[in-house]
Amino acid sequence: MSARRSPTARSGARATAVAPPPPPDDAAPTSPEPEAGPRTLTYREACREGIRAAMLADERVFLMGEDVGMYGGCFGVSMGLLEQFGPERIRDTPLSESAFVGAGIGAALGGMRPIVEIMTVNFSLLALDQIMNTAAALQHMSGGQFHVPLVIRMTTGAGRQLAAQHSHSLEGWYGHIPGIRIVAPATIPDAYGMLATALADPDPVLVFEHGGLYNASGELPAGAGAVDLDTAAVRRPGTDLTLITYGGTLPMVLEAAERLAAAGVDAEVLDLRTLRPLDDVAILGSVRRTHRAVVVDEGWRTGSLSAEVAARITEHAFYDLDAPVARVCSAEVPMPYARHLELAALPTLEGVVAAAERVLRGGA
Amino acid sequence: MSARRSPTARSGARATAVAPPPPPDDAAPTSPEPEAGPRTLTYREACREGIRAAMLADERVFLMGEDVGMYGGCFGVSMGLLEQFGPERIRDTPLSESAFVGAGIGAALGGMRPIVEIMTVNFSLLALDQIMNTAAALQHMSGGQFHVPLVIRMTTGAGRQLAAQHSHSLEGWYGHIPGIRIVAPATIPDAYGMLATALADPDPVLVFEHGGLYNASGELPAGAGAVDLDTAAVRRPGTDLTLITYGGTLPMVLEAAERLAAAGVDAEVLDLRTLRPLDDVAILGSVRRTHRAVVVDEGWRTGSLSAEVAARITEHAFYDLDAPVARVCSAEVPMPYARHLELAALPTLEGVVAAAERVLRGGA
Amino acid sequence: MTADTPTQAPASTPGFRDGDPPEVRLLAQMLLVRRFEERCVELYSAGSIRGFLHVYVGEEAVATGVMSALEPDDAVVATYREHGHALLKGMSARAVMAEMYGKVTGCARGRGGSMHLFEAATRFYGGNAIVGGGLPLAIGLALADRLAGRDRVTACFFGEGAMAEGEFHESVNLAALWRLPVLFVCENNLYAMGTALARSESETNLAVKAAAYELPAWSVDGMDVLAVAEAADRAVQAIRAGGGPHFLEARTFRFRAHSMFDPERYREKAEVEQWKQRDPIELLRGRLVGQGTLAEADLAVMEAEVAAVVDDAAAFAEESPLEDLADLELYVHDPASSVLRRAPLLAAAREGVAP
Amino acid sequence: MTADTPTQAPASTPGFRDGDPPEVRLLAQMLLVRRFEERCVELYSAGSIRGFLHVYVGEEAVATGVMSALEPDDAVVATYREHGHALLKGMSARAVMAEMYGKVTGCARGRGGSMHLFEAATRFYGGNAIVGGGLPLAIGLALADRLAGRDRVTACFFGEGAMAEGEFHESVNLAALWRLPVLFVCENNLYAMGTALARSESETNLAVKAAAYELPAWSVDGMDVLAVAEAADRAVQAIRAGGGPHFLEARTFRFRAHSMFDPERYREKAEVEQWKQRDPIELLRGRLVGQGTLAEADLAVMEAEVAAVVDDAAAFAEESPLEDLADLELYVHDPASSVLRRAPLLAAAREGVAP
Ligand SMILES: Cc1ncc(C[n+]2csc(CCOP(=O)(O)OP(=O)(O)O)c2C)c(N)n1
Ligand SMILES: Cc1ncc(C[n+]2csc(CCOP(=O)(O)OP(=O)(O)O)c2C)c(N)n1
Ligand SMILES: [Mg+2]
Ligand SMILES: [Mg+2]
Repeated sequence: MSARRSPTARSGARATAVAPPPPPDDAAPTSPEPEAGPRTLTYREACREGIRAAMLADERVFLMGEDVGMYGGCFGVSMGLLEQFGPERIRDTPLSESAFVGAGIGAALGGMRPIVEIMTVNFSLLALDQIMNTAAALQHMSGGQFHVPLVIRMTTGAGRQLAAQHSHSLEGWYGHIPGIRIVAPATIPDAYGMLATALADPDPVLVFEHGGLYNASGELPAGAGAVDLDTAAVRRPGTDLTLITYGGTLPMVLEAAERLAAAGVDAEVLDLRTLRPLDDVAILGSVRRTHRAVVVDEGWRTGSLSAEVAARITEHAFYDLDAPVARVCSAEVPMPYARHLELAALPTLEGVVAAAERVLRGGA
Repeated sequence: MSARRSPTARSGARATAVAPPPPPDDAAPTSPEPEAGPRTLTYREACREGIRAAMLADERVFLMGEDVGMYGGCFGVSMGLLEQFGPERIRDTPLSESAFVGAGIGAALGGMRPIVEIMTVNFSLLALDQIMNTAAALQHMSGGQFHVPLVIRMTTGAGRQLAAQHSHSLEGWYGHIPGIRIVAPATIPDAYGMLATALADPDPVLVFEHGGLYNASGELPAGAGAVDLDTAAVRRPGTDLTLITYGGTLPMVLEAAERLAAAGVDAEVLDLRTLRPLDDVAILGSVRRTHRAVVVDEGWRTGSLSAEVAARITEHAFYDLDAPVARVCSAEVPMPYARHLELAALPTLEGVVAAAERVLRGGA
Repeated sequence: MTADTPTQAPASTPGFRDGDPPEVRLLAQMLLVRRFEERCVELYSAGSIRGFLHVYVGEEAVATGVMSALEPDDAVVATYREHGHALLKGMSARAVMAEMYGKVTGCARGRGGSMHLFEAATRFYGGNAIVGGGLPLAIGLALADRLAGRDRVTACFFGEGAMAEGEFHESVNLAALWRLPVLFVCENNLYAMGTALARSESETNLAVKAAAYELPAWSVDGMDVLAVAEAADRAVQAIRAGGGPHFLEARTFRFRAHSMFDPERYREKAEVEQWKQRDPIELLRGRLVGQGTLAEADLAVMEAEVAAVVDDAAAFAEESPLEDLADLELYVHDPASSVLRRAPLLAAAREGVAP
Repeated sequence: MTADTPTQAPASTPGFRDGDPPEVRLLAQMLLVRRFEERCVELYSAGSIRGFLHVYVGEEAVATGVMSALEPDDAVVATYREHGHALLKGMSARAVMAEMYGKVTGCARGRGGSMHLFEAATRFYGGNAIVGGGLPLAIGLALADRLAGRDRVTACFFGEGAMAEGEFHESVNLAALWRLPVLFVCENNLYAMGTALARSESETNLAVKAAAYELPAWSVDGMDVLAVAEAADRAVQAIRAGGGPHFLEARTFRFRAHSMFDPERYREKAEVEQWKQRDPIELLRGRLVGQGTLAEADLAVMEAEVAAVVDDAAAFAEESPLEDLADLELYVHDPASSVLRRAPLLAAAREGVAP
């Protein structure tokens, strides 16, 4: 994937990040057009087309999870796939997160390439034993004999007034676990292309789709396909400071960069894309040039991914820094329902701009 | 609790941190002597006497978990308590981590003061839904109506060749969750006294006991009792740099400080004691004096508690720092069984000394 | 532990007069739930309610019947489809509606919304949006009663979909093993979102499934509120007499979509229509009118009184203020917690200034 | 996917000659497991084995009988009490013993130890130290076979304690719902650590409990290897014929402590002694000698051959080298993963030097 690609779907995505979740009205299955020219898709459609392409390309691939079939996916991502691929490969499960995630691990061991969907990251806590104690550890525990080429997709993030049991952003937290890869597509090409790469990965990959992005739309270039998962992407080059983010907050951070540009500050925007392992080449490379950084993520501040990014930058580029690394995160509260409280709990454009200004003055 | 108390049981604890787990041979129930003079106890006994004292003091307190009764606790902590308090208050549960942790939450809501034991932190993943989605969130979700005065105790840490499903140190990771308090006793008085404070806390408290400390012994002063959970403790004052740690690694870090002292370096050792919320007064106060810090914890490095501590120090004391904050953590591998591999994966005395030396030279 | 929200103790039921036969009260209660839910749907479309909204239309007989067997001091644990349960437990329509508006006068000060209604005063313990997540809580509440020697029952409601979750299995086993005073009520509406029962359970006879935990378990027509009330009463009496936990499956149906974003592709319109023939409110109304217990005029009065309560709730919610933004971080820790007391000190340390 | 450990394909059984009646093989296999376990205990006391060690003494008939019904291409998922299962599935005593010594020649290169034995070549999927954690895995292996149209069975072993875990419930339901080719084998040794069955399950008849998932479930005398073998054979044939999952409870007993740190305060010595009267090895030995199938001399040869295998394994383990410390971080990611390829680049970036 080329760095410095132009951002897709900025304002569109941001607009929906705070709007109520839409009915999945884009229900009609679209037939894949792998050879078609560039086309405009929603993030939801890009996820779906990624799944469709992967299923067409490899018959070991199947999708499994609650309501992925008859219902079309709780956020409409898999709408139409059951009709195309049938119930063996688009497999509805009972409400049993631990068992069907574990079954995904077993099926991967048995030679398949399962895509397991967990409706939202909050429910994934029910499957965490299987994820950490088995999927992530099995290869090492078995001395390299068993690999788990499993992909787990889940929705993350707030902004839709779903309150404290449906809204958290735990993808950064998952980044603590050795043995898995964590990715967070923020653009249409990534939503489409990361899945293929994840499926090709011999190890477990967790894909986090931000619920606020599903309705964002943007262009999928002609010939789009698998994207590399190793590198972060500079979504906006700049020289004065680096704004580091990923996933759901990318559109807002890009907007903050424009706001800063209007004030004469040239901010670089780095989309981490892969949260584990972090692309230290890109992170440190950028900060060594700009000498200042703000990390933005939707997780709770303490123990967030931002803490790790800030700690790494400080460890390895201390003498390049003109200011401490600043963090913009969510307030440390279980996400409230009321819209004004939820918005106040989340990172904001104003908060990012203010942090950038503080950092430019040498503060954090 | 007074800061600068002298360290207890250093070398004893360290010696056992790498030895195999001992048979709980201290089985005979000792009667509590709250008015007795100072006495020497193991960490295991201190935990037990803490439970006993709490149960005697408040009949709402009960202990619940797998094999806490007839078996005496998987690490022998509760040996003898069943005989003293009977099966209603020392309550053996089936293997059902999610249900009995959730039952602890419900019992707390119902006016009791439950102590729930989870055998090791790895198994707590099975109960994480209840811990994060209910215990931590309920008060906020209910607009302040419902409080969960629940204490969950679990064993953490490696060093006993128990391999990848019994050895991880996830207490720092738990520190990400708003709404709970996390404590990690490292000394005999803390092992004894933190429980009473935790039970008095109106919110859920997770107590992490490092498995390698159970056989350590030290003195419980006359009149020992509840200890405050708000403050970190300076276990060794010093001026040249701050070594920050907690729990199982404290004895080793104290030894590293002695090693450094022999080389003319006067290190301060700060025992965090409470991992959430962190005592920024103590952390920043110390670092603003010493200008250098090394954080030592047994968690995996990426996304560890050390990352948070390092990020905070940098954010708030950047201009006081003479070097970047260094971290000494576990290697990012599921904990291996073989002793030489396990030791290589864990933070070591040499590693701490080397990190201190690097920091003194201005590196990380 | 009482919230400072405008909660009344067990509200009088609109449309019911002291002296009316108890069936009238059941009808009035079901009607209140129905009309309240219908209003919620309207208000959702109008944008006054947001997030996920799950209504109970068609299933009213279940909670109404079960609640009629409970005492005020008994506890209730429910799901995200719990507006009716909250009202029936005695929470005010105002507090519930204001919660869905996200107002500070809501029963959770706007922090919970539709899926997270709570009230300490009426012992309504939620409102849980994790399927199966409420069951362990119910076990614990009952355990506390047992340990404290209190003669109370905890009723725990969940959908048939929850019976596939591990938390169901662990909780029912614990309750049966320890003979705890819990009434498990499975609201079997045949679908878990889009998943029909037969596609989620190998054993679709849920009472048989539950009986494998060695507790009394039976099924009841969940459209017949009198049958539900009778069954619940029998169970609650047995529980209170020390008979340990009981399991009741109520066979019912949701007449509307799972939530507001459900195109209902997974079931036939005809199936829905067929079930609507057994509308629990119509069934009871027909019976009472047929028996001459109620006249059409009484029904009109009842409708009017119910409408007034719903109108009042909506108006109250509409006019209520929002929580002060400065209070966002309240209720993460108890006000009495030293965590809060120390917060300014820690903040000052971070700023590097004296507190 | 094959490890470079010294694994032989299904090993010949010491003490068994081609042409011997099949019961002799079962006896020899049980004896191998028994003597191997006894050696492990000795080696633990000597400090050569560390961590947690759980032995299978007394329960040998269960795995031996079940495994006799499996084909080499069938899969096995077991628990932390799995040395016997590993040997019976065809793993070499050398590779298993070396693993417990933490040596690089161990089946998991010393990374797993006693609780985490694995072998791809023999389709032995562990070794799982999370009680109940192996069940979902077994479901998935069977699902893969089904999707790929392969005619294989997955046998999943677990203790009766695991039946209280939610993962049991979810997994058995999935298997039954999807009619997957899984043989569930509950090794009911009456205790989960110190917890007697009646203190952990409200329904102590485990086959009844399992039957609630609508799958064929029955109990068998777990001390009688022939009964186990016959039952397992029946189940495996039915599974292979498309009959969906089956559940077998084997009633057995562990003669020794749960692990090496168990003072056994929770059971009477008399109970243990009584069960020892039904030692599965003695039962079969008595029968074979009584029938004249085996002579005492044959038994001595068998003991000697078994001892030689165990001696050889211990000697091999003793002499084997340790994994190179530099290889600590291997096998966290697949060698083919770009994560590994990029690691030096990332390290160079951190150092601020050109890679
Ligand atoms: C653990 C968990 N998994 C998935 C969901 C998403 N979800 C919400 S409601 C629901 C269906 C539940 O069905 P059922 O238990 O039958 O209750 P009903 O909605 O029919 O009343 C699902 C899958 C959730 N909230 N929690
Ligand atoms: C999830 C989990 N909880 C607790 C433990 C600790 N533990 C290990 S073995 C065991 C007893 C299991 O008993 P059972 O399933 O009957 O198997 P057995 O040991 O009798 O063969 C326990 C509680 C664990 N390993 N995993
Ligand atoms: Mg349902
Ligand atoms: Mg057992």
